[in-house]
Amino acid sequence: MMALLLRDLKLSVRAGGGALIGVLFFMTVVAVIPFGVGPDLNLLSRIGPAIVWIGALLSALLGLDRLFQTEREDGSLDLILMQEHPLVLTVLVKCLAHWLANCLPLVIASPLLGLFMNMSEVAIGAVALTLLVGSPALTFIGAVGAAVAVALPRGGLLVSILVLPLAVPVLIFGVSASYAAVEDPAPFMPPFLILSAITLFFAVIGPLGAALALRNAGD
Amino acid sequence: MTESLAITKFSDLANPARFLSLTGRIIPWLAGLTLCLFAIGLYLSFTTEGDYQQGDTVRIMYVHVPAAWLSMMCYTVMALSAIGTLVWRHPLADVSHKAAAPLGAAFTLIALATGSLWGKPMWGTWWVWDARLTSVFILFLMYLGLIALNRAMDDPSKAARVSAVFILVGFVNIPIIKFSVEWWNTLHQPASVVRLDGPTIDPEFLTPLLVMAVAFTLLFFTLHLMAMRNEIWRRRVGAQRRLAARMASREA
Amino acid sequence: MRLKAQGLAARRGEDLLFSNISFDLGAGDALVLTGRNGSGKSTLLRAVAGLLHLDAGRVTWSGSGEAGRPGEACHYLGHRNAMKAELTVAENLSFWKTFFRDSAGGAGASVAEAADMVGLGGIAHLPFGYLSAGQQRRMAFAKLLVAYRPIWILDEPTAALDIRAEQTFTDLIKRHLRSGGLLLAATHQPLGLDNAQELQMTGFSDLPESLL
Amino acid sequence: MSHGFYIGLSYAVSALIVAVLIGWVWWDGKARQKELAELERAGVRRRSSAPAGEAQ
Repeated sequence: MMALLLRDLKLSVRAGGGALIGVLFFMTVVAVIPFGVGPDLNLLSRIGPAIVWIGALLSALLGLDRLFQTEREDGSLDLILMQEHPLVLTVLVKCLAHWLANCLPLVIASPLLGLFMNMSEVAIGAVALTLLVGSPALTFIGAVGAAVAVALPRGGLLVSILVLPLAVPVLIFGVSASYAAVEDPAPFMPPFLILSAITLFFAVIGPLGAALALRNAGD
Repeated sequence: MTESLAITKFSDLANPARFLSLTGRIIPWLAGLTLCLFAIGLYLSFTTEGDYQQGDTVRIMYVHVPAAWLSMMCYTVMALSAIGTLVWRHPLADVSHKAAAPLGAAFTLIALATGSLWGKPMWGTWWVWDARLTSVFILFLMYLGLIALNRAMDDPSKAARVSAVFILVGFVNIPIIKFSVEWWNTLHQPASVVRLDGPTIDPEFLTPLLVMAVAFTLLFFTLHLMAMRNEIWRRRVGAQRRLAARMASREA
Repeated sequence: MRLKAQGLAARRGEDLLFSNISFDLGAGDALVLTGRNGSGKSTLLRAVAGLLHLDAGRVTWSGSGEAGRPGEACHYLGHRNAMKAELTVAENLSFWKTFFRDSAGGAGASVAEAADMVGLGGIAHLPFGYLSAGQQRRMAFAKLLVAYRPIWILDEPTAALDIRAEQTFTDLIKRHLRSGGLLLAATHQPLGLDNAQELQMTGFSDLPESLL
Repeated sequence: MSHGFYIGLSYAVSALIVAVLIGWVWWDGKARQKELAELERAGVRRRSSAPAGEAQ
């Protein structure tokens, strides 16, 4: 399993890997928002956490459709399906590798974008923390979508359409926890704990669903 | 006579092997000169007086302005190389603009970071969507996009041609971006925000600034030549690997 | 060691591809599937490997010791090579070696040995994408050697290969059979195996296939 | 006002980025030369530099 993790990480940093593109997309999306709403620093700092979260959500979905599709195209998926390792575990490891290569850079880049959005230090920290906790849930949900769409020729857009509605709870609690850290009356812990619970829940449901879908996608 | 000499020199350079041996001799000198200039520049920039208005923070200028200047010069070098790729199909031009993209990104990053560190004590915030800063930020995104584009394609000469087109389109676009960002900025900007213009530059600051600018420029060219050598070697490795694969077939 | 199939049937979409196929292979036996394109050879192989749902029938495997899904005792070499073009050959092979792990009753060759056995020992350090189609196929075959599996399921193993490479493959297959392995292969070209059973796939529905 | 902090930080950041850049270019060059040397040892020669190498 370690071998699979290392191989996937290696693939994502080698030429043609998508690790850089996700962060770049994230920065670009967040950077164009001020051109739409204007450079009013107060307004930007108010909507900042929401925008950083939406940007991260979109860029986390960007490379997800390739999670199983590349494996299928070169035939590796067949061999992975045949092994005696539990498929759920294999999917979990693949999700982990994808998260490390694609989502962790987003978490690391988010404080920088927080500065651009003129967010306070507390808000920046809160957004980075909620992203760190919440983004694995996005990967796990996305894995189900990627597994369902694995055999489709133009699965990429479809994965986003399938997964975005399912990711709404993550967005709700992630953003509300970030705001709760800044605005006094609202407590930070309840939404943050719910977010953690969602991540743990999908860490179980996601790989199970993806494994089931992969087993049935055989042709 | 001189013209034909120039042409032979140029075609000499066209040969990558010639280029490698020539740059191998030049690079140590260039690096040494860069080091000396940096030593002088850094000494000057810490010994001159501070500005009465901006205090000591004016010293940030000695890195910020040269880096900003380089971020633009690097793009110009890339645009010229892109013309070389598209018009003369010169292999060294491909190598040149591919090697320059990460350097440009790094210098733009320095300009952004030091600008932000300058802005914090001056404006009280790390970042304002000021026209100049915003344009530099867009330039930074363009550099990163180019790096990603170069990485995404296997065939180096095809990648070079495609990114050359993109570089030129971007080059034509830069004035438009600059203009529209300024227009957008004046549309929204409340008059209270402090602009960076300040008083005209004192000759006292000018000397260290110029020395640092020259030092940074030389640093860029040193690194550019080194990166070009790396790129040539990278292509050579690729070609020899393909050759190795073919030879293995023949022997087996 | 026994691989048994009884009354297998599979469909593609609504059409019945084959039905009522049975075979019984012991240690050292080989079964070669022949037949026209679209007669269901690949489908049968994938079904035995456990990659497809069967319409009817069952495949059972009793190996040395534990009995499990037949898929776990199989090497499957499909039309695609299952190697990553971005990684070097050695990286690809050593990944599959650790990921497969040896089945009970045997041990795989090391990566360098496997590359030598398919006749490409010198170029395992190259990225897989640099190899020609035939070389890629040979390296994909080397994947079968790095981890031990009693059953080899090969789908058109010799496509894109020249005669010499075909001979290498046949030798390796014979060695596998001699050491008590099993083989299922679909092929257009004869593999040159003696005493292999041949199953002619006719490709129609309902009629029982004849075991020659 | 601790301007010194911002000045120091900006020089440090610039020095860090330049150092990373130089390190990367340097390391990249070394790595490529090592790859070339390895290929050379494996008996692969450029056709133009050593035509005799191909005959063997």
